[in-house]
Amino acid sequence: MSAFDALNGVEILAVDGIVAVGALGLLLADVAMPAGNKRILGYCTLLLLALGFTATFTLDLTGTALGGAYVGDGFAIWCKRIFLAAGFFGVLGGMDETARIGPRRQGEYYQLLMMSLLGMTLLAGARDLILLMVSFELMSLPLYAMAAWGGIGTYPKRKGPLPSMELPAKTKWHRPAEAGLKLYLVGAVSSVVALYGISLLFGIGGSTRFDVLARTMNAGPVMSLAVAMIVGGFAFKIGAAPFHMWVPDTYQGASTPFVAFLSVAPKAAGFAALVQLLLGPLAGHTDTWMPLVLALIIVSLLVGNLMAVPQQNVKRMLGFSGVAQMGFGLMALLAAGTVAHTSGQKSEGLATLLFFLAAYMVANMGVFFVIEAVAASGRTEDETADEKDSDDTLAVFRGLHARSPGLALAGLLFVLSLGGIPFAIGFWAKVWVLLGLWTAGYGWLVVLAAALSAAGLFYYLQIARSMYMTPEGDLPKVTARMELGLAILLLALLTMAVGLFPGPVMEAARVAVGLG
Amino acid sequence: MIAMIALSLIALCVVSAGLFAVRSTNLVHSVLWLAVSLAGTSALYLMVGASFLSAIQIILYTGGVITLMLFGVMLTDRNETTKIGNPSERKRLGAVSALAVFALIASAVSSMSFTGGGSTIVHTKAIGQALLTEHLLAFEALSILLLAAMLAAIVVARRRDP
Amino acid sequence: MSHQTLALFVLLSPLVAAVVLFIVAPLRVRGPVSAGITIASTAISLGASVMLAMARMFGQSAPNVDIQAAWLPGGGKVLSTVGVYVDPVAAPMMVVVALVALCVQVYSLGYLGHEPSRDRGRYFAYHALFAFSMLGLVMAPNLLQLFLCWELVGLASYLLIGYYWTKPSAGQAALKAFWVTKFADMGLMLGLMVLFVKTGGFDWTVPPGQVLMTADAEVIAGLLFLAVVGKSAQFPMHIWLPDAMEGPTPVSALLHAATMVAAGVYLIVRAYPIFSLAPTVLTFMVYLGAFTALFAAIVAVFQDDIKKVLAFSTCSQLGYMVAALGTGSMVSGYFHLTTHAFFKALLFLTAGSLIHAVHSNSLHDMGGLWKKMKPTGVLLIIGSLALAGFPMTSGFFSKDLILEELLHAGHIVPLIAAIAAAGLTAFYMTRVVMLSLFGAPSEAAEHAHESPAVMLAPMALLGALALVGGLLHGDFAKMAGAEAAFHITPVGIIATATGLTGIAAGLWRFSPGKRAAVGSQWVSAPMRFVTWLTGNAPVDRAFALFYRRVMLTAAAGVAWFDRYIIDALINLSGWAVLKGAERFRRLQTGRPADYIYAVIAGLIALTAMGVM
Amino acid sequence: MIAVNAEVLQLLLLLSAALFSLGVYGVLTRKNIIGLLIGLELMANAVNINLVAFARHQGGTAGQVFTLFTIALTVAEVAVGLALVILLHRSRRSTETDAAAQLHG
Repeated sequence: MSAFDALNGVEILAVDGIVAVGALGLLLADVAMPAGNKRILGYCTLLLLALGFTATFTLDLTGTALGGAYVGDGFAIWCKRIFLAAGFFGVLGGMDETARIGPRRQGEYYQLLMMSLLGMTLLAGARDLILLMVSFELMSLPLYAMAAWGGIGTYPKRKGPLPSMELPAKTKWHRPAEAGLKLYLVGAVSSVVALYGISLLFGIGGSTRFDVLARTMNAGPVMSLAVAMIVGGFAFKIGAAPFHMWVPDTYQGASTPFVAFLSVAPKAAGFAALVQLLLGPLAGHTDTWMPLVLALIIVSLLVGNLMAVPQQNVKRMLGFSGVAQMGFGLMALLAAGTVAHTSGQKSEGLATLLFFLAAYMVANMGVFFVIEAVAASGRTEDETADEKDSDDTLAVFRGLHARSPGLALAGLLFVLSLGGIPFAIGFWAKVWVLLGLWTAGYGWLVVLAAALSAAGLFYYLQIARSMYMTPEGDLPKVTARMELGLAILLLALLTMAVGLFPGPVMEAARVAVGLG
Repeated sequence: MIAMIALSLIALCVVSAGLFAVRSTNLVHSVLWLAVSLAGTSALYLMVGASFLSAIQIILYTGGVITLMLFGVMLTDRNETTKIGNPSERKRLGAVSALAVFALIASAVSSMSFTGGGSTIVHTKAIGQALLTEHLLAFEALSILLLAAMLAAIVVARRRDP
Repeated sequence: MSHQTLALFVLLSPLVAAVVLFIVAPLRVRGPVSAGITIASTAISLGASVMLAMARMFGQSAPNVDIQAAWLPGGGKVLSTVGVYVDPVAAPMMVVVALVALCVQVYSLGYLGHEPSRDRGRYFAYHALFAFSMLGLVMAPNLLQLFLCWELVGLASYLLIGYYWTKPSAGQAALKAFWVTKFADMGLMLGLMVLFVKTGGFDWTVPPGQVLMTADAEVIAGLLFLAVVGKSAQFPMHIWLPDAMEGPTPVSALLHAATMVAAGVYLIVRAYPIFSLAPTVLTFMVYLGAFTALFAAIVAVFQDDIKKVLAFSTCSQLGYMVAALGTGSMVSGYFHLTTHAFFKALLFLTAGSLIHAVHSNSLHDMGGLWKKMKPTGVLLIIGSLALAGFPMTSGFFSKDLILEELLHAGHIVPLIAAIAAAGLTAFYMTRVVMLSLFGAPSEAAEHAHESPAVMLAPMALLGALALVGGLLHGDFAKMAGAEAAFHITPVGIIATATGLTGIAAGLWRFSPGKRAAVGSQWVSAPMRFVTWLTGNAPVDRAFALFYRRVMLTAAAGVAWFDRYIIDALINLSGWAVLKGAERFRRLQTGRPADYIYAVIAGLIALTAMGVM
Repeated sequence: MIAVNAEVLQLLLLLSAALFSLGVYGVLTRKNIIGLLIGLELMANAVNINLVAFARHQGGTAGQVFTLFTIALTVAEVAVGLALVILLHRSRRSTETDAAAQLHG
């Protein structure tokens, strides 16, 4: 293959190109422009992401490039839309917070975000182990830094090592640093484990290309080992139990708008990677991976729903609830795998997964933005993100319906969507996942999941209760800043509109995976 | 046969250096033991005919990672960081877990049956060619990844905005 | 106006009100404005429903209204539709819902008159939402829309029960009610799924050309019935209903007497084609319904809170309905639902009026209100008589029909339980009347005064219906195409006699003569009869002995069981979850080293699973 | 140079397994984050040995290219990790993992 052959079909990389060029352009612009008004970079990022998002609709991105290492299909394009939309909302909703944490260095945040997004979009189309792992890491590395964003510490006044880890109440303690470190430690271990599994996969398949691997791999203990390591490694990224330990801590510690992004986009990417591998070269070996996925589902549902109940910090609570939600995503994957196994065909399961990821993105980002709007109203200018522990406890939502009716209504909508109440987008996601699972023959799992999600309502409703059924006391009125408010409004409209008319979106998802 | 023995010896060297690296009570020693282990691996690559990788291993790992780590040790408080150990309450559980991992991998791997074995030499040129054709996209992604890592490290390690 | 337009008006006017009130904050924060919008919208709904129902019940059989819009396209076909569907089954329920909702809303004007304007605005906005979702449920053309509205009803009820949010117990009760019913709703959702998998749709009836196997029908009906047990407060999921009495009393009248709890029964009526294919579930329904009827009636005897009495009474009456539907008689169960809606809503509203007067829920704080509040008292007595099945009141007709059906179907044990429950019902309602109206005057009652006309008018309307509503039984029968004209039968006579005995026993036990004499002339006539009846000592003593030793002991045991075992078990499960979670929380130590342990341990577990 | 036949491959894979397990031990028992990163490096090195062994056994370029990539990935990862260590040290004056244990439950 010559260098020119390799470039055949490279036009399907248009969206990735926009993101990559955007990231580098932002870097250059950041260096070139004076430190005064870096906020413009944020708007540029929005523009670029909107451009990329539009391009997924206007350009024909289907085909293969680089001799099959990169494939553009409906699933990949749909995933890219989710990533770009999550990036867009993440930037829009976080603009104020980013500028507040580091007014002169906010450009770097956007560059990192774009690089991470590039990793995600590449991941969605990767059909090659090397590209898969490189893009996976490209996605992860900036996230570590972004999680620690704002946790740039100052030296404590005292000299010498701390006598104990119990810091005095007055001392600043740096939640973002801890959030980033935990994400990093668990992430690095997980990704090296996944790499080990992938190296074994390469060993038994003799190639890095998925299409070749699908033909050459034979089941056996080594494959089981490799698959277990890969599933475990990627389960970290989607935050499925027991690889979820970083989730609540990082959610609580990192800045809220970033968490809004972190809680949806990389998870969707993790699912894309899992789908790529498990329903690609491993589609013929469902016996090997389905028990593992099943185990992850059960543990995630139990741990997520159970641990969320006693949480008083909303971000922690949402972290655990996210673990349970990922159980639902894995259920869609399981259903898809079963159908692929029995009939060898694409299934509703994949379309359901896409719809679920989109629904989860919309509602989850919305909730985090509402939290951010409430917390931001209580902050003064010179505070850093980590100074107030009480920023996001349930109590700050007291009587929100009186302090800001619109925000409370949006919050209620998002929470109901996450809880799976009808007429919100999340309900349909849950119903379709469960329906697909039922038809795939996992009736008992459907019953378990339905029961646990009913239990899960309990903690989602705690938020609603705090907003609507507690007196506001002397808490101040809340007004979201313009960008944040716009993000919340858009997400709320999406939640409601798609909740009322889920048909077209679901139909689009089905078309994307080659059905209908 | 001699080559096989030599290989085994290097392997032993790599493993024992690794063991010291995770057991040493002095962090600087630990880093240096890691360097030994990585250098041994580099020799291993040379022996099995991956000379290009051997060089890369030396340059990137021994030259890059080890230096980075030593920087890390020096930049942080030396009094506190150089004296480390494996706390006893974790040692047993860690050893059991590590043994379990080893048993699982080894049992799986030894059940594997391979035949033949290519001895064709892959020239560096072929690697370079593959890098710029089939793996072009991954290569470009890697370049951005390195940029991202640099940026991330700067962003994280820098002090607060004035 | 065509029937189509009318039907759309029924549903859309509360929807418009709800949307406007939820979105336009300035309207919502002004109580009178919000109330005006909501009441007007409900009145429009009521008018349109009555016109539709008239065409069906008294006029010639009008064609069904059936407007459906494709909603969930999937795979090139329409998965489901939404729309409005009015047939002879839906029409009466529409009237009941709209009528009771309107009465309650008007009544609330007076009842909540002293609340801050902003809170009242919110309250009426919730009411509009509730009216819309309940009507959407009643007029649903298929099970999927019913389910969606069912959930919305649950949400609206959550908001309404939790209206007094300054009281922590109200928030807890709202949460508990929502949680328990939502747990039961899981059955509905799963039932829908099985239905969809088996028939490919969400229709009320099995589509022509499709055969639903009995085993499948049993599963579907069983799952649907689980939802009914939760929503209609059947044993052992009845526990949320008494707690839900924390909400404002008009809300209880609307939700917990007339509409929401009846939604479960309505679901059975609607999905009868499926239920009729499931004989086992039907039989189970008879027994569970009859058991709940008796059980809740016994517990009701021991409540001192007037609202709790009524709440358990509602459980009991819903038990009758479920049992009736289990015998295969749709008409009798549905008819009882209608009459019950009238008299139970009336009872709750009168109870609210009494509570309003003395600012207490306790029966003992109410004594002697008869002197102060004659109109309310008369209405309370009317409602109690109807509930007790006093001859020629509405409850008499509907209860009688149910007992007859039980006899016809040959369920003797449930029949006996139901008759016993009828006696107890009469007894505890007499107790309520005697204690609250004619008991020893309490301190609070000294300052009581009659409620305003805006509260009395809706009560009077419901009172009239409670008295004469029974005469509609012929039309109900016609509606279902059956000829269930009312006959006087031996069962009816026995039941009536039991009811009268219950009243007599109540009068005897709680007669003012046994306390300070505060009886008025009106009440002393029957009292003289009772005194004459029990005047001679041996009968009196035997009766007293039986009452004290046997009945009181057994019933106290039942009440204790309900309070400390059933309720505790449900609470215990919640508590166990919380405690378990607290225990598990310690696993999330916060130490990164432990997190890495979790990763490695998870890895070892997965690998071991894979390799072995 | 030695040809990687089945026997050598087996040896190398076992070596890699041993190194990986040592890395696991290090990662699990080290309190110091740099010490922990050393364990991580051992695990990554095990991956590389795997890849090289397979690559030489099969004879193509893909495995060696893959190794090249994994080496670069690991270096990048360690660089970010060390930056985080410095950050932690700056805010807590400690490089032990337990210094970052405020968020829990």
